[in-house]
Amino acid sequence: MQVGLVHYLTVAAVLFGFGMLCIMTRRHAVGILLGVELILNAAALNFVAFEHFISGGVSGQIFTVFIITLAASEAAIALAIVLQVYRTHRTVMADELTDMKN
Amino acid sequence: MNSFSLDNLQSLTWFFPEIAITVGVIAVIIWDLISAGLNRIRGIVVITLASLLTSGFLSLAYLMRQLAGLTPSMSLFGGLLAFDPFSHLFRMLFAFVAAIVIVFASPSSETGAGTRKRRGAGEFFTLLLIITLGLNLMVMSRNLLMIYLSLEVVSVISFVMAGFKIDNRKSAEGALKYVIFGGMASGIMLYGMSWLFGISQSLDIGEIGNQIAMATAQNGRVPLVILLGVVCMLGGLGYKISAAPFHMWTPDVYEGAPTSITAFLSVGPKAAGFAVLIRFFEEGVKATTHYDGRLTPWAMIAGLIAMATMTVGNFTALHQSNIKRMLAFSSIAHAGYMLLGFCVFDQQGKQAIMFYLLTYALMNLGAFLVVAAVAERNGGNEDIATYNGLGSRSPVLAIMMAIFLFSLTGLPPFAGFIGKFYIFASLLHVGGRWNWILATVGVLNSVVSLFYYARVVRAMYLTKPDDKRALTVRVSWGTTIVALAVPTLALGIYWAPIYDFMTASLLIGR
Amino acid sequence: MSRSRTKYFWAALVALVAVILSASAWAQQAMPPQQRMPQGAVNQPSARTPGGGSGQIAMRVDGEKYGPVEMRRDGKEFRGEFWVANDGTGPLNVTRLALRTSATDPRLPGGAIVAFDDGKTIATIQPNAAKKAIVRWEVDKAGGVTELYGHVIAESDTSDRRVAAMGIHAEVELGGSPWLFNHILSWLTFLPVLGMLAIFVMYLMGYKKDENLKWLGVGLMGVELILAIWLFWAYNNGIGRAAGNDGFQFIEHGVWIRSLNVEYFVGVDGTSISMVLLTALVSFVASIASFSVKTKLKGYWAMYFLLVTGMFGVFVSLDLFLFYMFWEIMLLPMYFLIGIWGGPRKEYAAIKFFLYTLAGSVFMLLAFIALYYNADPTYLVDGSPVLHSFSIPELMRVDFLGKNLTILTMSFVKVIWVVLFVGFAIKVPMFPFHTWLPDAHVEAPTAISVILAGVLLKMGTYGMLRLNFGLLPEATQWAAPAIAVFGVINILYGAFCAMAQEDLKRLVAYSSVSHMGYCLLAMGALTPHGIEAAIVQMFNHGTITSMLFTLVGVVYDRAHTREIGKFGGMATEMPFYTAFFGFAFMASLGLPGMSGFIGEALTFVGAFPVYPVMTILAASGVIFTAAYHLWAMQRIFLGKFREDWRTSHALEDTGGKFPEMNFREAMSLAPMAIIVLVLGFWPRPLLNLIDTGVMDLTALVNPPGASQIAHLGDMASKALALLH
Amino acid sequence: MGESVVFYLLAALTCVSAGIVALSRNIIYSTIALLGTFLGIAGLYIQLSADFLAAIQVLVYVGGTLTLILFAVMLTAKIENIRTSNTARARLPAMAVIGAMLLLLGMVANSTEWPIKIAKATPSTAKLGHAFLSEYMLPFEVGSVVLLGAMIGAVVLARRAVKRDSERE
Repeated sequence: MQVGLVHYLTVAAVLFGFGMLCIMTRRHAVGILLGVELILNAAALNFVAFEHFISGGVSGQIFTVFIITLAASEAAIALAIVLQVYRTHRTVMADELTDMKN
Repeated sequence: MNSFSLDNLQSLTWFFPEIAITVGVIAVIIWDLISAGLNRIRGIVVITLASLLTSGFLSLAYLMRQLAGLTPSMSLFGGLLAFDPFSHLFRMLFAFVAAIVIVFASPSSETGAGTRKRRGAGEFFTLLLIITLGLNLMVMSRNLLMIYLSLEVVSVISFVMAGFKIDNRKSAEGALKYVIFGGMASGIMLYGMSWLFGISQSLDIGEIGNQIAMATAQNGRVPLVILLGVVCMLGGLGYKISAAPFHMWTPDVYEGAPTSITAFLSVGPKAAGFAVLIRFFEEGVKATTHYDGRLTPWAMIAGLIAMATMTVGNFTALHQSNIKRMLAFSSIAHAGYMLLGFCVFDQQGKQAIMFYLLTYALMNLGAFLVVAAVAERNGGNEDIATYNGLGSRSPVLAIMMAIFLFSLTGLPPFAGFIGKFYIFASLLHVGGRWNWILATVGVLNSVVSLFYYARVVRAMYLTKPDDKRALTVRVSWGTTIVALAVPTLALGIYWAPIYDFMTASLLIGR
Repeated sequence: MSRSRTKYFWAALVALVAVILSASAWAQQAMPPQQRMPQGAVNQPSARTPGGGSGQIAMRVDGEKYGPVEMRRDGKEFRGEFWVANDGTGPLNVTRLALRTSATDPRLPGGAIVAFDDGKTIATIQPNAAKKAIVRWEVDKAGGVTELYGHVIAESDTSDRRVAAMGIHAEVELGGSPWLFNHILSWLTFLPVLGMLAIFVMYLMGYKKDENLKWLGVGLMGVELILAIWLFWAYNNGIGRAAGNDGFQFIEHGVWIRSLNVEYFVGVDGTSISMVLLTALVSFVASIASFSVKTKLKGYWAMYFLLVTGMFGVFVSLDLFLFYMFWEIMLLPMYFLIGIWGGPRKEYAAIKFFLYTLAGSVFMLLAFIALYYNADPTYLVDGSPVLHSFSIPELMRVDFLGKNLTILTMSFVKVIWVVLFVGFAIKVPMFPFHTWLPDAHVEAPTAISVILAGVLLKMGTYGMLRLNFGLLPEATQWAAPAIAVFGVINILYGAFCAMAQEDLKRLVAYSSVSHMGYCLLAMGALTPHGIEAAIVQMFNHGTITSMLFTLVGVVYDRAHTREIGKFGGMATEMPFYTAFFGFAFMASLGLPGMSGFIGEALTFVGAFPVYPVMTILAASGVIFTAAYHLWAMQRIFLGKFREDWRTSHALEDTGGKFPEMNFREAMSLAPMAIIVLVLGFWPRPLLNLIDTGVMDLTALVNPPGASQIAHLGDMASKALALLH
Repeated sequence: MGESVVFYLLAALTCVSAGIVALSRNIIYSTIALLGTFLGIAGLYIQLSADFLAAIQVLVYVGGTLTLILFAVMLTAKIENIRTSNTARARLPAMAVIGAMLLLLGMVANSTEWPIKIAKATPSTAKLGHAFLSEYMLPFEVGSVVLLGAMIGAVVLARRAVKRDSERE
């Protein structure tokens, strides 16, 4: 079977699914952030695949470049915050951070 | 594409508000490095205020030019950004909000500017300016890439701002939750964008709109893939306006962040989120309430989100004891009211949202300012119990707070009532069963909201103070509070000029 | 906050107001003119034929687009002129220039005519030319009407058949001081706000002698009362709807928010005039009763003034938006007045009152918006055309039933009617929405109880008459039996509850519930007598219940308790007080010769032909009413005086004796007592005042059959005459 | 045919390592597995004729982001309980939800008629370079603003911690 668009979309969808699973089930803050990275990669793969198979041009790839860049900067901030949290709470388990409750 | 689409160089002429802010950013960084002592902080405040005011007035100038018909609406940078009255109006609002927050933040110790060593002040104001730049870009974006980028500018900096307090458990915790939710929301939004890109082969939202309209006309209904893409995008934007079910970060972040940042986050990004939402649904989805006599999925989804947002916000706010947290939930509820206006997808709804945003900016900033002033004198304690007897301890502050709270409730003769009135009027103007249900839920919610706003009023006036000493407030804060309360009252009595001005300006240019 | 800083705030405030005002002015200047089109306005016609061009009609006064034409007095006649212009490219034939009125719907008082300056009502106008038109009004032919608000319309034969309108306005100067008397309703409404501002200024200037504020309060309320009495004197009770101006007098009418078609529109007619009088009276009396308030006086009086403004505003406003604003404005001061200066459970009572009323009124707001969007196209007072309107007289003309609208698949008129009714019923308060009332009354300070019972409750019934009856007469007919049923329930339930009360104030509160039931029953009958009875009962209950609450306050000030069981034999202690109390109670239970009787008797007369069974039930309520009144009186005043009072803590200052009523307290009771007595024997002035209004209202909700029409006026006045 | 095989291998690498990221009980394994995902996607990018992207995917993600994440893990995890460092909760309901979501996504992807026009696989680096300096100039600049902001932000968040002890005195 010829590898086509749908194959790539499927890979991206699986990545997206695993990413969501991470976010929904993980307790470790970094674990959740790994899930976010997976989702971002899923979206990026989608963009490149769509560009390759459908639209042509460069806009899809450009978008992906920005996704990668911003993911990196976001990760930097996120990890700095994780360290802050670890310093103040001595834990990074998301469900143990309960200073503020309704 | 637009007939007035300027290339990169030509666009610079119409990009001065943003350039002013960028120059401000650089100037603040340099000044922060070369000066010391009190001069450092003074200089920084002056530079930031100057760049914001320049930005605001330039936007006003552009707006006046456009209203006078001297400059047409056009696209900048080859179609990436829109240059239309709609964006000018929002840019003015952002300049105003950011300027207020700067006045607010400069003597505050939470941000570092008010401490003895003034550590972190330079960074604080730099970041505030960068967020404002991001907000400006958000409201101008008419391209998925620019929407994503500008949203990310705002998000990334907001994460930092939320965690700005040194070694503060709540601040760090709030920031972490913010980052997690923010990352997830932008991821989901990107995923949705990629589907939209796939179906329309373009990042330009106008082009996407054409494709969606075509596909809808062909199928007789909205194709599933488009629905999926748009719903995913709603996730990202809903997170920015803290609409349910993407609101979970809001209370923690608002409670943990420095109060000035809370005030900013509750107004600026929310307004920008609404601007993007409106522009995307008008240009990119071409949404209407009814199609072929049936309710469109857009009206359905937006209505459901609006109802959920209001209800969650109001009912959770009922049993909060921390005032910042309570106001956080109230800001969620207000996003819900504004979404009601969004549900009708027409000019009147837009006007209602815009007017509501203005009044909301006034009263919410004011309320947070009072919170900051009271908390500062109570050693950072933000409990509602600290408001006991405020009416006798600081009459002016208490009256202003009462004005803001009643305005937030939506009682005449305060501006909040007029905002709500326009929202409900826009719903009933379109009419139909769904809108009547939405309006009914809306007014019920507004009754519920009285409970928790009145709790603060009760604490201020009906409860005896625990501490009888007078509570003083800095002159700069006091003046700002009054400056926000006066229009809150005045706009409730005579709002015609402002409303008409907004009506004239709320054109999304193509 | 320190004094010097307060000065900064004051300065900031003034500066800001100035900035905002100038910015608004500037913003309006800067706006391109076409953007100023009112919401829903009929747009400029684009129907220009491609060939020769066509005319486009426009009206201007002194070069301005918006009127109204201010007519000037010239001997016996008012005269005003304006221009009919042609803004189009071709010639314009004005086919008719006329006043906007008709025989069946007389919007204007008689005696007005309009024509072009050549005396004709048709004309041909060339492009970019204008023709002068002159409007005249002979006051003598107007049948006593002293003002005129209306429109001149001009029709043209252009393809779009556009009708242009120009507002006209003429007013006889009243009392030699038009700045005061021609704006009497605005003065009545906003004078208290000035008092509030005065208090604010005093606060800023550091004025400390708060006790003197009561003189400001009494003085201001006295001025209000004098103005109201002048209003009563100047009100022409012969003017009904048919006489023009929709039967309203002392109208002030101007555009407030053009983009929303909201107008500042106030006026009084037979329905509202008595309520305005009552408000002035009760707020004067309550201001005297307020002397017993000793704490936070600046706040108290500021809130009191705001409350008075809200009350007047509700009764005079003729624009739904304005009405709603005033309706809600009242809530805030009431919340604070009960919550700060109230009794032990004040917070609970205050928030309960607030929430009940707000819950009713937010739905009312939706109803108002729905009415607005379903109104017919009309003109604002300045002649600008609008698609929708908030104006109550305009909405009264709209046939909502005939539009066959639905809300959530239910009939529009019924839903709106029910929503409005519930909103007002909460205020009345009607069973089952009454539970806020006893709490609010018991906790509120005396003066506020007086206002609450004397005026606020009447807003509910007034709202029903003005809006439910006025705007949705068909739905009123549909629901009339239900109103009556609720009225009877109120009467009986209130009376039974009152019997069970130990707290004197609670007893009076429940008696209010019972008495307001008479209004509902009378209203539900839809007969002229019924509606008249409702208004009379509203007025009388206002006066009587004010007395009752003042009296309760008097004894509470002395004994610090209101428990009926703790008293006894008070007649010997305070004979003068006992006399007053007996008088008020007799009036309240409806003893003939006092005004309470008139209301009840009229109610029965009005309701009996329509609801015989219910009326009999209600009449049996009179027995219970008498029972609890007399029983309470007996327990308090007769029997043996309890000697433990002699040593009670409450009477320490007076050596164990109950001091007799003082002059101030007597003064706060005397006006009401006189009115109760006078109206009891000679209700003619009150009835005269409201007769025409009642007839107009009856004609709306109870349209006579074809055979009756010719005799309606005669028959009704005969019927009324029988009563008086 | 060879291309297909390569695709399936890469897809398998990507998905399996993503699965490990999502399901492993050890945070270190999860993090390392992310490397596989990133590399797999880089490979897929090459297949999609996005060679430049593949390069920066490796450079930025593997070289930058992943290293950062590893640092964060090392600095925050307690080494003694590393085996159970990455516990999860409510996995079953989440899997059910996500399964349903994936089904929906698959259905949509399959049922939509994509207007496919396969272009020749050409290197795109030069085109990207041109685009960045013409059409996408502004996003490029905005991207640099984000990076500036992130840099300042990271400094703000980190510096405070370092200086905290000396400030206390």
